[in-house]
Amino acid sequence: MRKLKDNILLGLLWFAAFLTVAVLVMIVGYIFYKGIGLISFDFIFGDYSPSGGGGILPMIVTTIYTIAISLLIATPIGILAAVYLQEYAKQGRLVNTIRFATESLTGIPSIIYGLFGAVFFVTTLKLGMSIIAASLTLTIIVLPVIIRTTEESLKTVPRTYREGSLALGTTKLQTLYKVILPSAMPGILSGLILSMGRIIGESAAIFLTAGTVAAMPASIFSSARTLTVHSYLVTQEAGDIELAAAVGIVLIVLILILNLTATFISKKLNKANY
Amino acid sequence: MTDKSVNTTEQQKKIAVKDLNLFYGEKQALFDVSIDIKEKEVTALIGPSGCGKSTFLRTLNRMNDLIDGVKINGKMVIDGEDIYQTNDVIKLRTKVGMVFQKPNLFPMSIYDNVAYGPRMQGIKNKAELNKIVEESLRGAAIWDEVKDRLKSSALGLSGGQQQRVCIARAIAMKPEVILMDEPTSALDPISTLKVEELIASMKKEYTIVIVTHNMQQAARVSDKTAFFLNGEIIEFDETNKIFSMPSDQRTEDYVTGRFG
Amino acid sequence: MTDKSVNTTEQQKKIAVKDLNLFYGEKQALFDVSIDIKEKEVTALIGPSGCGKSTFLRTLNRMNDLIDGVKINGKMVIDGEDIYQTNDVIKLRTKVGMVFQKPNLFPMSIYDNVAYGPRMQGIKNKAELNKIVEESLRGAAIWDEVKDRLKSSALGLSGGQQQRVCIARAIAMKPEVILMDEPTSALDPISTLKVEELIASMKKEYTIVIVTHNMQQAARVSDKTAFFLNGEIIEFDETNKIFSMPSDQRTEDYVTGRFG
Amino acid sequence: ACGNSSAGDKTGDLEGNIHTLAISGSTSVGPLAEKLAEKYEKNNNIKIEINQIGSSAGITNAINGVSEIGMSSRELKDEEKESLQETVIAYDGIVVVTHPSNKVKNLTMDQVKDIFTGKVTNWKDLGGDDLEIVVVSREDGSGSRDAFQEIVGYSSGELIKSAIVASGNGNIKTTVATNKHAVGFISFEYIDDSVSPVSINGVDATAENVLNHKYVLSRPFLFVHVEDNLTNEGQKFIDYILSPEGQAIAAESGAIPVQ
Amino acid sequence: MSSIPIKKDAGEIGKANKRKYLLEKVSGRVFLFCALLSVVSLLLIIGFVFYKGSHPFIAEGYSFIDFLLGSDWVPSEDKFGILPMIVASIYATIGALIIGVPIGLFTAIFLAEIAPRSVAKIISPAVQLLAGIPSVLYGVFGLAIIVPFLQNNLGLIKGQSLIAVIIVLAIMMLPTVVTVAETAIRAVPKTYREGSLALGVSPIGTIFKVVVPAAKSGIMTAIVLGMGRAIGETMAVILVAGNSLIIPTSLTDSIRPLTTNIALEMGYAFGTHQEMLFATGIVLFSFILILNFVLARISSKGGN
Ligand SMILES: Nc1ncnc2c1ncn2[C@@H]1O[C@H](COP(=O)(O)OP(=O)(O)OP(=O)(O)O)[C@@H](O)[C@H]1O
Ligand SMILES: Nc1ncnc2c1ncn2[C@@H]1O[C@H](COP(=O)(O)OP(=O)(O)OP(=O)(O)O)[C@@H](O)[C@H]1O
Ligand SMILES: [Mg+2]
Ligand SMILES: [Mg+2]
Ligand SMILES: O=P([O-])([O-])[O-]
Repeated sequence: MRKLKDNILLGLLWFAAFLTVAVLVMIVGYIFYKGIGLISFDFIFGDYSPSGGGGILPMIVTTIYTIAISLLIATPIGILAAVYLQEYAKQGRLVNTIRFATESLTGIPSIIYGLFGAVFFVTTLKLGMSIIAASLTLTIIVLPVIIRTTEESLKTVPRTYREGSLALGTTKLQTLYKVILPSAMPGILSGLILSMGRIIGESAAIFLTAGTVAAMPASIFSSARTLTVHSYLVTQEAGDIELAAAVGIVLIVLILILNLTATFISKKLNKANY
Repeated sequence: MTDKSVNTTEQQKKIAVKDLNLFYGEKQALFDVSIDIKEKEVTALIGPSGCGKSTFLRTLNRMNDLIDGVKINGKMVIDGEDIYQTNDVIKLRTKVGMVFQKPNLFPMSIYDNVAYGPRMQGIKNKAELNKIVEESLRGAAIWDEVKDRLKSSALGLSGGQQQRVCIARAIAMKPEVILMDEPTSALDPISTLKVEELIASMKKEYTIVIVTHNMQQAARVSDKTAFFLNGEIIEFDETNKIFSMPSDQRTEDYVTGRFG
Repeated sequence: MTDKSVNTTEQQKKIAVKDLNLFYGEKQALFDVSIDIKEKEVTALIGPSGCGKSTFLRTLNRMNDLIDGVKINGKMVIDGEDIYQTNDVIKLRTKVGMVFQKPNLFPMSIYDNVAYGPRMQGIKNKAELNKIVEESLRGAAIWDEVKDRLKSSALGLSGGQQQRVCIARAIAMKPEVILMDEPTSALDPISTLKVEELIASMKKEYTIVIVTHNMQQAARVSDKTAFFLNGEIIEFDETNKIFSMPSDQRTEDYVTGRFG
Repeated sequence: ACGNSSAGDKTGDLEGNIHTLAISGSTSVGPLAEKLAEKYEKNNNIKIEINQIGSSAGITNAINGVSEIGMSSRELKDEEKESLQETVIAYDGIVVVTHPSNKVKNLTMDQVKDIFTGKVTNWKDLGGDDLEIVVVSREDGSGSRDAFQEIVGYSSGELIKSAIVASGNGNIKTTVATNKHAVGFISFEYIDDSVSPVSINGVDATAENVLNHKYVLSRPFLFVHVEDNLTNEGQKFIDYILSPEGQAIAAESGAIPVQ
Repeated sequence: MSSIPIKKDAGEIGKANKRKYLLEKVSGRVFLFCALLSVVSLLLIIGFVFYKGSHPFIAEGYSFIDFLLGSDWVPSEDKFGILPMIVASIYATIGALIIGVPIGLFTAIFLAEIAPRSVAKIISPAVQLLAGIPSVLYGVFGLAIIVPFLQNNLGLIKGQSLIAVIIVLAIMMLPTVVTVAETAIRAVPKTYREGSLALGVSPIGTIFKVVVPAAKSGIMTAIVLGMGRAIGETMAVILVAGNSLIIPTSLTDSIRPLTTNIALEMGYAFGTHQEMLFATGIVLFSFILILNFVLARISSKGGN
């Protein structure tokens, strides 16, 4: 009886896992199947031309810009905020409010961030449609992600490290940057990876704040088009599925590279820490 | 300096605790604890689990400050200064070192672990640091075992070695008092023996307060023993006396293994 | 049934272990362990930390199967059946219950914890479950303390209560052997006492193997004692003998507190 | 949106003096404007940023100064006309398209209206196979849709409720190309083999027929700007578009020149 | 004379620590400031959306009730009713949860408890990677594969439908649900497993009766995050929903969820129309807050 039930459940578990893997393989497979024909050196490293042909280098550069700037701003703020919530704050109403705020931020659809960014950063702060406006908008989008994951990884740092350090007559701050942050680093990095994914995958919010200019950005105050926005436009306006898929391939590879780099760094850091 | 007889009785009183009460939120964990701890002696704290030994030990360097909702009243004087009246916890903790139950080395090299405290005090000079590290590791009777691997991870050491490096880390701060909370409970017999020998040799220079669950250990290493029960000190006396002819029935029950 | 003298010597041999070796990957943790455990006796396993007591205990219900890279050879026979030759681990574990060092109740109500095993055995009948739960809790000397809060969370109980509910949970499976790995090390003296009394009363019905660090406890509760050192059994004999006149010097050193 | 180029050390003065012309708006006008800009940038020391974010967003940007020029594929509303100047840079034809397998190749304007308002729901009533009609429309506010509805003669409220609403020409095209029930409308520029164009009242959808007013489904592509905001460079770009060279590029990319 | 250096010396030590304490205080403030920044951004966003979105109801005399319960959305004719979209959002979310949650949870359980370590080590990162794939690509996949598939195999006249949205959303939430739930299940103390196995309970029985219930709160988080993804998703949904303005009565009807309504028309909207899109945003936001709140309630109840 129990055995039969066990076997059925086991079967279901295998089935679900199979289904998940199958679906995911299908999606990636489809994107590669559709897009691989367009992939070439010129496609990836060529400049874009509106009259057909041309490459997507400007979009790749823009994508990297947005990732770099958003993370540059969001990472310190996010980590320090998490440090405050986890290490400094007396758990109470203020902390709960801040937690609630960050949690609610994760639940807001990105189109709403886009609208906000378009009015606040683009118009009110007069940044114009630009990489910087988009990056600031993205900063707000990923801030909660970074805060949450950092908090979680701070939680896993053994209390004994804190005690050991403080008992040596060090300050909280010293303990923090010498002992706690280094050992929380792998977790923090995985939060950053997640954030990168979110930034790369975003379209609605970027579209409304950075615009869609398909040219190499002169500076971070230029309007520009990220890879994801490009694949979005190509799908919606031109209906060119193959091109969208080809851009998708580049995106997937980019995500893969960034993930591997981060994992590598995290391993390195871990080794440095032993 | 190391000769006890030179000190007057007053000087010998390194730590004086009077009517100390401690509460975790509503719950009282220490009741009217009074005890005088003499300089350069080893004082053992024994008692059944949950009786407040660790709690008391941690009041001595104000580690309980880290726990939310802890309230303390009473008087605790170290070297004539009420440690709960000062704001300079850093100074207190530099003077009163601590070794924990489980070796809690940081995930760094052996060298960096021992140099950690001095560095945080602002010592940057390489030669000076080297000297401190070597002296401390020697003081903790671990130098010979680790001198060839100072730059490798401290976490690769055995439990007993780690615990001695922890002691070295504490010594490196040149403290006057060293608190130890069941420092050998996670160790194997051989390591335990080494740490015990170390404690015996360290009392020439340091005032040591040690919590232990192990009656034999208390008997072996300490000069004085305090028996805790339910947050109170039932008896505090020469170790010999506590183990051979305690004056309280409960102490006797405990040390003869009638409970716990 | 509960009268020992009725049993023949052969019947009394509940567990027979012969030349058992156990490896964690490359590292050998048990060396040629041989021991015969009699029915309805309490056997205590003592020895310094890391000597293999827990490892040995866990071979008795094949809990080590869960750890990757564990290799076992030798013979372990329970009730005439070599437990490493059968595939029915479930049956084995139903027969050989286990109580862990830290109370590990599930995050469910007290009732559900105790009823968990029987339910998973397919018992659905409400009345029958009620009966099992009550009997088991009574058997673990905890019924009176919890009978009014059976439906509330088990995690709200004190450590000692939790440990007794763990015992009840094990009893509910009507095992024949109960393994206990330092069952009182996380408990306060009063709870410890209760659990010890419980063990004493349980031996009328169960064969009990208990690991303990506490010499006094071993002396109080067990009939036989085995002294482990570095993965070997150094001495196995009547508890009285082990504590009063052990035949091995190392045993004597250990039980008199010369190390550990 | 002013490129305060900080990386001016290499190209020196040249880079530093480059004017950035910010244009944003209609996604229908966008591709044409990009092509014009590409050609224009080659011969002029200027950088033109074109953002395809929708007609109304472009108009808003033009009004509040985020962009120098807005692109619109719909007529300006009265309140917008108060603050904006408009220039017709080209015309765009709108084609009714169906699945290539659809036998219906010609419709009258009334039939088009009946289809989109749901009066006719089966292709067999229009001479096709016995297939239910699936209407595909653009989103409310789209320039293409506004123009199409106005010319065909129905309002947004009359559009059949079950109509698929697709955002963008490409989306309509993909939808129609993969559904043999479907009918939709797209810009001339997007026509290819994957869909079948339908002639209206017997008149084919060609640029020629638009120019000689035989084919009536068309609408203007507008550049709009606030009088005071237009720079010389902006004016020059508009002039270029209206020049024969600019209009030739427009014609090449599927739009209809303004004579 | 001699007392001066001593005094000075004492003063210096004090000063050194004083600087440390000061630094301590300042850094604490900096950390607090960073934490407050996230609150400020939330307030800014909420304030902004509410300001824009409430304008038509406060200043222009539109009725909020008609907005919520009206079933006509014709911006060019001044009709703003979002009932069809509310219904669509609810159906799509519930549907995606019904399909995505069990599959995701079972996959997570499989990866954490059943799969050999080597297999899990490949699949888990791959699944995580998929969480980073832009939603537009999921939409492309949906439009090019799922929509025609439904159309051809269910004999529909159009594949853009509630069911297509549900499938796409279920797929999109999988990586989130799997990853978070897997972590939660792995975090269940080994002692629970041992406790159950030692009672002679089978590994599968142990998983479903002890391990999964013990991971409940993490699993709830997985569901909440997955749901967030489902409700908030826009770009993929636009492509497969059909965006028709009807109240769906069957799985095969085209739908327009709240998010797509905003994304679809924002580029073309101005004046009241645009404000009404912000109002749609308010409804969406409230929707998410309520759901989060309810789920938090359920999970804390379950926890007791
Ligand atoms: N952070 C805390 N919050 C609340 N109560 C606590 C806390 N820490 C300890 N206690 C309680 O205070 C009492 C004394 O605890 P303490 O850790 O000092 O005991 P102990 O004598 O060190 O025991 P052990 O030998 O088990 O280490 C116990 O009842 C314990 O439950
Ligand atoms: N999972 C494991 N992998 C590798 N080695 C292990 C593992 N578990 C235990 N060991 C090693 O096996 C030896 C015996 O361990 P065991 O836990 O049986 O000791 P013990 O006698 O129960 O000690 P204690 O009194 O501290 O519980 C030790 O050296 C230990 O380090
Ligand atoms: Mg303690
Ligand atoms: Mg053990
Ligand atoms: O994008 P539109 O040209 O239809 O406004």
